[in-house]
Amino acid sequence: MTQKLLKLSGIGESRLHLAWLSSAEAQRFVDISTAVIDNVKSQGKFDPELFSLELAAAEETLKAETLRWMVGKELKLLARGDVYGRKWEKVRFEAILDEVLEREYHKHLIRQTIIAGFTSVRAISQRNGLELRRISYLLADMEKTNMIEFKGHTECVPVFGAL
Amino acid sequence: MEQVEPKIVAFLCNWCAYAGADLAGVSRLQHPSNMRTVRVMCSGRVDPLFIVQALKSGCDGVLVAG
Amino acid sequence: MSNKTPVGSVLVVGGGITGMQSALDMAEAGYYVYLAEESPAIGGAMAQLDKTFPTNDCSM
Amino acid sequence: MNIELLTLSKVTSISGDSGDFTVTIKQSPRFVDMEKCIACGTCAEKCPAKTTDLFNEGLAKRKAIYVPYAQAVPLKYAIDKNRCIYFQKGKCRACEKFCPTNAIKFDDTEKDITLNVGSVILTAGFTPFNPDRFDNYQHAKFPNVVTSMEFERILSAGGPFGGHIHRLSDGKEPKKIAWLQCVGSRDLNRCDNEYCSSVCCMYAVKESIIAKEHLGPDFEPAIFFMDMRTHGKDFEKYYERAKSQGVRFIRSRVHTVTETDETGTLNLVYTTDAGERVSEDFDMVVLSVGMEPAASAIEAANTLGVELNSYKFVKTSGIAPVATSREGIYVAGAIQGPKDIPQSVVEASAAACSAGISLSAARGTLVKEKIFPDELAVQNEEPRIGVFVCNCGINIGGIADVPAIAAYAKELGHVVYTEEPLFACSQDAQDKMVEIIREQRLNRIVVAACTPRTHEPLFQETLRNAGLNAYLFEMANIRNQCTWVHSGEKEKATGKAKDLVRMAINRATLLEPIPSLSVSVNKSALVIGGGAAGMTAAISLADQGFNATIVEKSACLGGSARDVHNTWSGEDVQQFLKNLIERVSVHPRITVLTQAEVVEASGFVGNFETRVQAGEKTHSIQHGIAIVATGGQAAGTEEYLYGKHPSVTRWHDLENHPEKLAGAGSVIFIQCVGSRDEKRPYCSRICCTASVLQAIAIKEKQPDTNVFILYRDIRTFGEREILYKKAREKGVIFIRYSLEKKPVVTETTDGLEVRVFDPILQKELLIHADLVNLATAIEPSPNADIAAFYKVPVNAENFFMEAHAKLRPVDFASDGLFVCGLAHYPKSLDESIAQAMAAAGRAATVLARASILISPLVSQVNRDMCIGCGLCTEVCPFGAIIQEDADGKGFKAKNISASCKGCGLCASSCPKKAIDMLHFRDDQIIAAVCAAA
Repeated sequence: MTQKLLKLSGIGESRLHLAWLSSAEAQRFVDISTAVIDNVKSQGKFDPELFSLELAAAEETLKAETLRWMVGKELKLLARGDVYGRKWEKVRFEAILDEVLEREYHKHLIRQTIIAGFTSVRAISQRNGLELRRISYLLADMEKTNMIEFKGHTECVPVFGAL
Repeated sequence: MEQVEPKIVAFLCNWCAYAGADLAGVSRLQHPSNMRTVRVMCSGRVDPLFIVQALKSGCDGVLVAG
Repeated sequence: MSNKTPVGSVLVVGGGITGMQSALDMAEAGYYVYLAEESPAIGGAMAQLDKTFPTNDCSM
Repeated sequence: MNIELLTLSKVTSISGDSGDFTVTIKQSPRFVDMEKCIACGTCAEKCPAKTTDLFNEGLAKRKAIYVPYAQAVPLKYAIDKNRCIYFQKGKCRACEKFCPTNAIKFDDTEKDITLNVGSVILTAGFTPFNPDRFDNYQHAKFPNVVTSMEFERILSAGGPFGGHIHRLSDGKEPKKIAWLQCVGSRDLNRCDNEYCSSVCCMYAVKESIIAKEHLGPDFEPAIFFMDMRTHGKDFEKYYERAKSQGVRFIRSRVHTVTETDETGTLNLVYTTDAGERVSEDFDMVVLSVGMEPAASAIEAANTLGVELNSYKFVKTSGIAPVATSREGIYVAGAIQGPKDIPQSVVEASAAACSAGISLSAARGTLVKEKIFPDELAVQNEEPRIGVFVCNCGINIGGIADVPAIAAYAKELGHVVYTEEPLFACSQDAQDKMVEIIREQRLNRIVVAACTPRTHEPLFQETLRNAGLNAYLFEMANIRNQCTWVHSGEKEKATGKAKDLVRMAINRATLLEPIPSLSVSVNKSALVIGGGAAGMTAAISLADQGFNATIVEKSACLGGSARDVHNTWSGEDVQQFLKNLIERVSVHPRITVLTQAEVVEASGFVGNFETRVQAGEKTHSIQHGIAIVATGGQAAGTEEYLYGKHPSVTRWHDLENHPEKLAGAGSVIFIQCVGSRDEKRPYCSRICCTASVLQAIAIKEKQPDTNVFILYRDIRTFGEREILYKKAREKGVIFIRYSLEKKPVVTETTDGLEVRVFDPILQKELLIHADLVNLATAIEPSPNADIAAFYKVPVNAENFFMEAHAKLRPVDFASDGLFVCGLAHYPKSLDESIAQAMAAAGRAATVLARASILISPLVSQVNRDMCIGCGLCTEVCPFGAIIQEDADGKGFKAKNISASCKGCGLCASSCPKKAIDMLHFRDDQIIAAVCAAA
């Protein structure tokens, strides 16, 4: 999931590597770490400044209950079923998780962009690259859940503030 | 792209990967020196937030191994 | 065995894997253990094996 | 700390009786002061005298001053007097001159030590058979003929060749290696060892697989064997794996090895099953040497006055497997007979149990407990961090710039003191650390050295000696994960070490004292299963002074042993069982519940609660430990007309109905019925011996009866081999069959007829049989409930799974739970008894204590933040977090410290971030992460 988030944010999923090995597999450890190092090297230096909004948004997304809750429930939904006793297909669960992940991340990205001083829809879009339509749609949602507020108009342009 | 020596934070499980890394030492298996290990009791302890934190701090990559 | 209280210690002769396990079990059960080994170090034959276990931890 | 190590020591005499022995010991001089030696290795570096390294089986050289191997305990050097130039020629003393701690003591003398002990446990081991006397294998002459023990050293990454396999003649990588089995075993012609050494088949398979891993897919291993004896738990699967990975198994005893050319290539001539003579060249030959009692072990046994058997192994009985002929002296391991590691470890714990029984009145009288000073309250003080950057001799200091690292550390926040000890773990450095902590009023300690996995406990103890809480300590692993693996990049290694130290210091700043946790122990046991194993376990606990409750499913005690007449070594099983049942029934500390079943269980080590349904009544039993001895039984089968023809029987049916046997002209035993096949890919271990025993009994009573045993491999391991030999001498006919060509049993007008393909004669035989007896597989009793109640695992074949196949063969991975008997794996009665006693011995290590310390690194729930969602309970793999009804506040999570393993899954999945892990708090981990870049 974190890998997906890194992909969404443009940081690149291959900044994060996952591996499983046992205590006896020293050679495997060496192979894995060498491969990881080579891979990261090929991506070049990572500059957190360039991605400050994205990182902050990713952090907020991971902190929020919505996703933590969904991930925690995965095993139960797949193995034992939901409150209605329906077992979920892994594919279906993952598709929904992806969708929620993307939505939540975008919301937080918008919020972080607003905090950074980009308060109109157009300015937000220019700063973080999201589509205008997507931003407007999510802003309405965010207003309902008290993530942001509508602050009025400045020269006919609606302005938003983060809560 | 500039040639860099990246720093990579490795979250290693005390019982598996960390032990494997120790054994690599005992066996003197040489490898590049870019890893910075953080020992955890289980890879399940690694909150995704730690990973974001590592990147925020300026690390170039993260490895989680259990 | 006589009625008097026995001595609460034990001598283990041989410091291989078997002797080490006996010594650990006795010590943990509340007896003082002497572990006598002929060579300069314990470990026995098992220490010589190229085994799949990660280290030669003898759990002392 | 209650184990006193006496190295270089030999027992010279013993007097007195069980409970009060006086033993004298002669301790040879080490010539090195153990207190002063810091194992820096300078002495060995300077020592000019080289000699053969016996630890490496003579494949390498070592100095006259040495440690046997790098991880030796105690890690202290010793001088080999016979090789030391000073001792031999009166001049040198180089070690003395260069020793930085003045540890060399040339005037060290032999010491006589007198000990007063209640019991003696003899575990003096075996010696690998020396094949030099066999001129047909030319081990002494051909460099490429090595013993299996030598090959272990060749394979070892820590061995003389760093794990690189090559021929000793020319250093080339071998492409073909042959293993020759039974060298010094099952052989009366060329040596006196007619027994089977039990372990060689399995280690040869292991060596061939590992060699294949080292040498790659082109490598061709071949194992020449007589019977493949992979009778241990999960061994058969390993054998099958070897076959599928291309290890060639050839059933033939190779007579002679010759050298074909000057490079040392070897030629073997052997005969195949079909009688064809084959000549084949190999690059190397490994002789799978057997086990013999070590000469020193025989000497020790003689000194202690215990009887030996005809092979000079210590004599025991099949119903008292660790008792010697002398009361108060117990035996365990390969000095009693050839056996593998798990069986040796089982016996070790069983011997400890026996000694514990005879000394139970004196338990706790001589042990000491370490007392630490009171902990200083430092929680609210500003952090004052002391950083110790260890040189580890040259291991760290020789690569990284230790002074630079220390200087760098000194500049970091909160660091008030730094030092660069040569060996931070040496006793003097530890003592000094205590002083410095006190003097400098340090309240957090960072040691940059080796790995916390081995050394954290040591340093934590040092902190406690100085009055600091053990968890105010952090290690930076700059050896195993830095200098050892970056030795070619000195600058980068120093840079990385600095980073690691900075991370450790940052984390240390946030460390907090964590109080130790302990739980009280209910000093009673629950034993599930009332067979021979369960009863033995219960008696062994009761005799040590602990109460035990036996829960038996059926109406009477005895289990599957009720069908057995004799042990393989000849003891009367029914008499033994009768005595055991009587002792169990009258023992004041034992409660027996028959027709009883466990219906519910909860709790953790020291404090289990189990509900048992016995008839109409439900008992609630509180117990500190549980031993699972649910047993097993012979499986049924649909093969070979079993159940369809009255003359086809299984296992002990024949013995138990002697009237059937009378007048039978021909009896056929069929082995491996339902074992070693796809459904049950394991060997049932005891069937070969059982059928051979029955066959001998028939031949002794009715010599004219024809007895046949149809087998796949005869697995009469250890001294059971003698029975196999005896059966052949008595005229029992053994015919091998293969899984692909199983025998066929058909009904005829006057009995039965068995068709079997004989691979030696290369033709099908037709044998008339009056009786056919089947050795069906041994399977575990149904155990899914028990596994679920106590959350203990079973393997693919439903046998319970121990914590570690070799080193913890009776423990479950969860504390306070043990397994023994057939529930663990098929085994003979003596092995079941040993394992039951071992379970009781291991249990005593828990029950002997009033309370047990548990790791305090557990999760901590912030109840104000917790919303009682229960996600943590769902994800916890150990059942260590529950939802508790908090008065009027709904449900709140609660950690059960005794079950918690500190993995932190709950913390990382809590949606409210209401759970944190002690010692691995979010902010502590983040502190390290932030300092990484």
